[in-house]
Amino acid sequence: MTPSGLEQSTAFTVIWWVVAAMSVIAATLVVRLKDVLRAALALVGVFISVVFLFFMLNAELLAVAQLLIYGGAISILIIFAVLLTRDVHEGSPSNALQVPAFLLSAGLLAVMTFVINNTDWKLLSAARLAPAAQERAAEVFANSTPWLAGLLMRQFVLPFEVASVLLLAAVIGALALLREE
Amino acid sequence: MVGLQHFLTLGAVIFAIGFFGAVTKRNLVVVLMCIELMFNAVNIVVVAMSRYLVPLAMQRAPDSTDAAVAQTLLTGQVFAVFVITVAAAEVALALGIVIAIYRTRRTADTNELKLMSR
Amino acid sequence: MLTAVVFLPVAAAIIIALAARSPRAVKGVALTAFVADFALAIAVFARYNTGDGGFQQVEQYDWLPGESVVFQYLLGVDGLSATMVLLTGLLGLAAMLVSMNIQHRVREYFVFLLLLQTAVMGVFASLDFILFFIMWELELVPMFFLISIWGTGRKEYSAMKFLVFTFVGSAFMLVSILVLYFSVGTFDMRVLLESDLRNLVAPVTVVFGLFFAAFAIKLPVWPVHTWLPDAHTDAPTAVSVMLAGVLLKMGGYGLIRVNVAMFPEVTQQAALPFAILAVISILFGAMVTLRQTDLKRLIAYSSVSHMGYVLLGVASVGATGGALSSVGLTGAALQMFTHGTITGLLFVMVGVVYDKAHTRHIPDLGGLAARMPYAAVALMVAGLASLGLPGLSGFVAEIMVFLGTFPVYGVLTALAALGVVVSAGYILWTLRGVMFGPAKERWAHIGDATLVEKVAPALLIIAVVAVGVYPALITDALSSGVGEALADRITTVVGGLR
Amino acid sequence: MNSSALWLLSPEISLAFVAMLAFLVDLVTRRKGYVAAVSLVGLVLPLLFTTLLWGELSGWVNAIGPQPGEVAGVSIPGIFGTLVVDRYALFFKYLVFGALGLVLLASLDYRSRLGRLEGEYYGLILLSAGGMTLLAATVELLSLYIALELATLPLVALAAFLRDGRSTEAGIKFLLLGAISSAVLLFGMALVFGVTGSTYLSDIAGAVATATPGDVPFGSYAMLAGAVMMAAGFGFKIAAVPFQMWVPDVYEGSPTPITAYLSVASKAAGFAALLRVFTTAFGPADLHWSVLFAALAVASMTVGNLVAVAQSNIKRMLGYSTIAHAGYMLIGVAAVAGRTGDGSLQGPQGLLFYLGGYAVTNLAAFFAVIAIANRTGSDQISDFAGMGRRAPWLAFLLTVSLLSLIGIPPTAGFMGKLFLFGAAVNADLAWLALVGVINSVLSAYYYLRIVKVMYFQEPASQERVTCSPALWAALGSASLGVAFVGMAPWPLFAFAAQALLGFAGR
Repeated sequence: MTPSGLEQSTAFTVIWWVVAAMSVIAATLVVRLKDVLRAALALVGVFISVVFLFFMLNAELLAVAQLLIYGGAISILIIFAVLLTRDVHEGSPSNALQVPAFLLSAGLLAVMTFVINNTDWKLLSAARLAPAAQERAAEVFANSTPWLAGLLMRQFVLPFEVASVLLLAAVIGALALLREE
Repeated sequence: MVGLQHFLTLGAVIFAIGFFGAVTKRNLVVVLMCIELMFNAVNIVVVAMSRYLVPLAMQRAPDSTDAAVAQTLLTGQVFAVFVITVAAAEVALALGIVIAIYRTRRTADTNELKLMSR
Repeated sequence: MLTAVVFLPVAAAIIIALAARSPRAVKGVALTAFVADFALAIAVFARYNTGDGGFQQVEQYDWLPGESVVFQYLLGVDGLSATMVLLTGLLGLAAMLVSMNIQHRVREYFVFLLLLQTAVMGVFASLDFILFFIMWELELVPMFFLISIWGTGRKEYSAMKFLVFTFVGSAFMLVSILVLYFSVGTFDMRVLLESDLRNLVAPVTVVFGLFFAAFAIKLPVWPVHTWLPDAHTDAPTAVSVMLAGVLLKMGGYGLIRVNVAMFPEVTQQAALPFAILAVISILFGAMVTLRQTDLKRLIAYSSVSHMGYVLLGVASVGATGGALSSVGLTGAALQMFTHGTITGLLFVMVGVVYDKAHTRHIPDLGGLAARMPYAAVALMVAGLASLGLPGLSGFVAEIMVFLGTFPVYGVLTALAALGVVVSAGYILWTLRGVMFGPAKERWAHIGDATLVEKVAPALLIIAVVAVGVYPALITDALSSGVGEALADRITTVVGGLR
Repeated sequence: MNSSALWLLSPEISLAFVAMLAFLVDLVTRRKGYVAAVSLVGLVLPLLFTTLLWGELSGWVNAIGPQPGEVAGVSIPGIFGTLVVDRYALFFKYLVFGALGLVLLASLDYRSRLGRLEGEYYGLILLSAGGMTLLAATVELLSLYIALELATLPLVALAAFLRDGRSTEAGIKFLLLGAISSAVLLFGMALVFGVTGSTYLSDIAGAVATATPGDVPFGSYAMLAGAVMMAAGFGFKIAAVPFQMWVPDVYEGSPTPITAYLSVASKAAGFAALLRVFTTAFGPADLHWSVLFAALAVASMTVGNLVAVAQSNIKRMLGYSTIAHAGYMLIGVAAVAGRTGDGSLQGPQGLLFYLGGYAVTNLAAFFAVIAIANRTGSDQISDFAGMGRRAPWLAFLLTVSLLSLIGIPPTAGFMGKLFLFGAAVNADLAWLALVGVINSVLSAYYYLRIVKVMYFQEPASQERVTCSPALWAALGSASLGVAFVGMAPWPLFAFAAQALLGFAGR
């Protein structure tokens, strides 16, 4: 596979449309379902769809991370929260802002769609890279994990370290709030 | 043919759905779920950009075989890594607060939180 | 010297805040400060050399040196501001004297009164625009507290109204000051007065208009006068004296110093609207005054009417060609001084009457002259001066305004002169209602002004008579400051522009 | 990380070290005073390192040799170019640490309400300060985002720290609304990244500069949308309208020291990032964004002031007032486009000055509120009645800070407005300055209402209101700051000018 073009097979297209449809339907269900627990399960559906999308984008490490963190940890935390608060509140009602919020979201979507389709993106497939550079690029996508680790340890080491402090702060904060008097 | 625009549009759709839910939902946990939808949408967008777009370093040096330059292809994925991390931290904290609220109020409905909005 | 005049009161205020404990000590310190300040003000005025003209006794220090913004501590007086400093010193002392019987929260009261004195002195003595503005704003704080703590009636409402009106005006002024700064590169008024201000970073008419709005509110000109009657009515006596006597003059001072002197060309174009506004203020003020039954409200509305003459005098700048004379401008400036002394006197006397009779409602009063002869004489002098009796100071100022403006706007001036007739009506009616007529039984026990209460009126009466008999005492300084000097400048500037 | 990276990050690292120390001290001792003492004394370390870094820039300290990419005496890049040490970043370190010190001091009076969680309280507040200073120092979008979250998430926990109804509600609202705005910010960043192919501000600036000038501002629709969405994300942080809806509830429900901290340090850090991103990354984009911020400024000032008038709770009122003040500050951002080439930094300089003056003013106001409300147990404005007699000094200092918020001389607030409005006039935005001054007038109404209540209404009881020495120290220092900046503005103004040396390539 060259870096300039993704797998443009029919299978790829078909799978993409299936996954995309799945994710959009699941996302809609999150918003529309009355039962909070079912909505949470729909959310897990979205997470899983995104895992597939990441695989299709040659982002294996991210796909795994998505599966573990989102599909695993975050889903469990959310379901935990749902179960904890479930006995007093069953449904997932909406507030009075339905119509304006819908118009706002629709407007946002329209603008973003316009932006996406009217921007001159500098596509990799169209870039005039030297053959050696193309090979190097293909190599990166073929085995992205070590390259990604390298990036995290070099260019993005600052946010990486700060993120660890951030996680620590969040955990301490959450524990402080949960501690019994 | 599926291309960059397809991924971006998909991201935009999920983002808009999440936004709609985050603004309209009354249950705190559901609002949190909708926010996670928005973060996932951002992740789809950045990872797709990472895959389809040529990063600046390669635009500048189209004939370079330098490992550092090639590596910048993955900047979008790094982006997603951090988004996932922050999302995890936020969910953990949110859970802590939701439970604290539940302890004092025994409800998780945003409309019940009327104490202050007179 | 100027620094001492400006900051002596605030120094006394600090002493009071930190050291003085008993009300006696507080009053002693405050009185000393006001007497000393008045003496210093006389000295400033006396040292002003009318022959040389221009800005004198300048004190200049860099306060905020910098590459991009330069603030200065810059004080100085010309004929106009020296006169205003003298007036402030005089009325400050008068206000102090009528405050001697204050009982409620004595320390705070005198701290605020002294602070007010500093702020007003600062406005008149500042030649740096930012310093001027700071002093202008600073005056709001003590006024707000003085009215709302020691006032009567709807005092909080009045204080708030006063504050909001003035604050709106000063907000406009700040923008204009900034525009001037970024156009010319200095806050120094002396430099600005010499600069060509036709090409600014904002339209010059807008800048002019914003300045005018600020000063018109303070003056006050119809239709933005409505804060004045409320503030006057509800303020304690001393504050009414300061308000009518000095604070209104800040508006007139700014009008002449900034609008006329810095933008002569625009002032000429705006002279007709100015004259019309002035005539409306004069007549409207006088008409409304006729209907008042509260003594303080009555004097307040008469102030609107009388300050209209200041604007009318300024409008005489509208003369075309070489016809511009200095009489109108000098008259406007003199009117500020005389109105200060006369209205100050009126308020002092109303304070005395109110103190004895506990009412300001004119129909309730009557026949007081027999019981309090001294007060009656003083009130009569004030009233007669106010309606423009020759020999007293009011006459001189008004006649100069009319003489200056008549050649330019004949009809309007004639209309304005009607205001004098109306004011004669209400003054005489008031005097008769309060002092003469049948003596009422309920005022039988009332006594005359005490010795302390006699000092302040005496001071002011001396000023009123002196200026009335020998106007040159003041007009010399005024013509070197605003009259001839300014008229000459306007003629050259505008002539040069043509 | 090599040694130079450690050196450049030393203020933040030492701050995190002090935070850990606070957690530990809390674990090993029951004597709670120690935790506060450790945090306060420990603050000397980051301040010392900040000063040494300033020396490194000025040349009187030479701990590391010349660094690649260093501009002598102006900025030292570090950690693969994601971080920069320049005077702008150091200015915000001083500002945040200063505010932090005062807030810690004031928190001593609040200790009784923290229960056993003192270590967590002080540690989290310190960590959040680290996020804020990083926010002002990063020049790369991902680092910026993480720093932003580090500044925010500890504050979320702190907002909910009282664990009563109002406090937890403040926490969850802050968290959820903050997360929504984060998502918007991220989407904006993603678009900008997509167009330019890099997350480094300097690279984005290069891409913006080389974009073919067409009809679309910023060169492309994606860039435009990205910039707008990022502005929205930062708008949340600085509490500008229409991203202000979290402010009143969070301000009211949080522990008051946290509210004070939020209104000063958090806002300052938000402005630091906003200004750096928009002047550095989008600087060459013909300053189209100036209009955007002018509009935000007008909306924030007007809405903030109008709604504040109707408030009966003083913390809510001050919350709306900070929205209005964000509006004034945005004037400084909008005025970045000077009329003349050399005058173009006047807006930022005015903004930095205003931030400094506003910090002392608002802290003084909140400290006075803490002192009074702690005794009366109520945040209602009506319960401030008669404070002029019950607590003459507290009432006086609160009055001074309120006058400063209005912008009456000779206070810090006046000087700040003078410089900001001046910058606006100089940037051909005289109309914006006019809107600003009219808003100041409007604001006088509700600020003075408190003064009125304190001085002219009868107190509910005659009991004197006093407060602890620590709070006095905090309140006194902040008030002195208000007076000093108001009467001798030059040092802070010069400091702000220094901070902009070499900023955004000028």
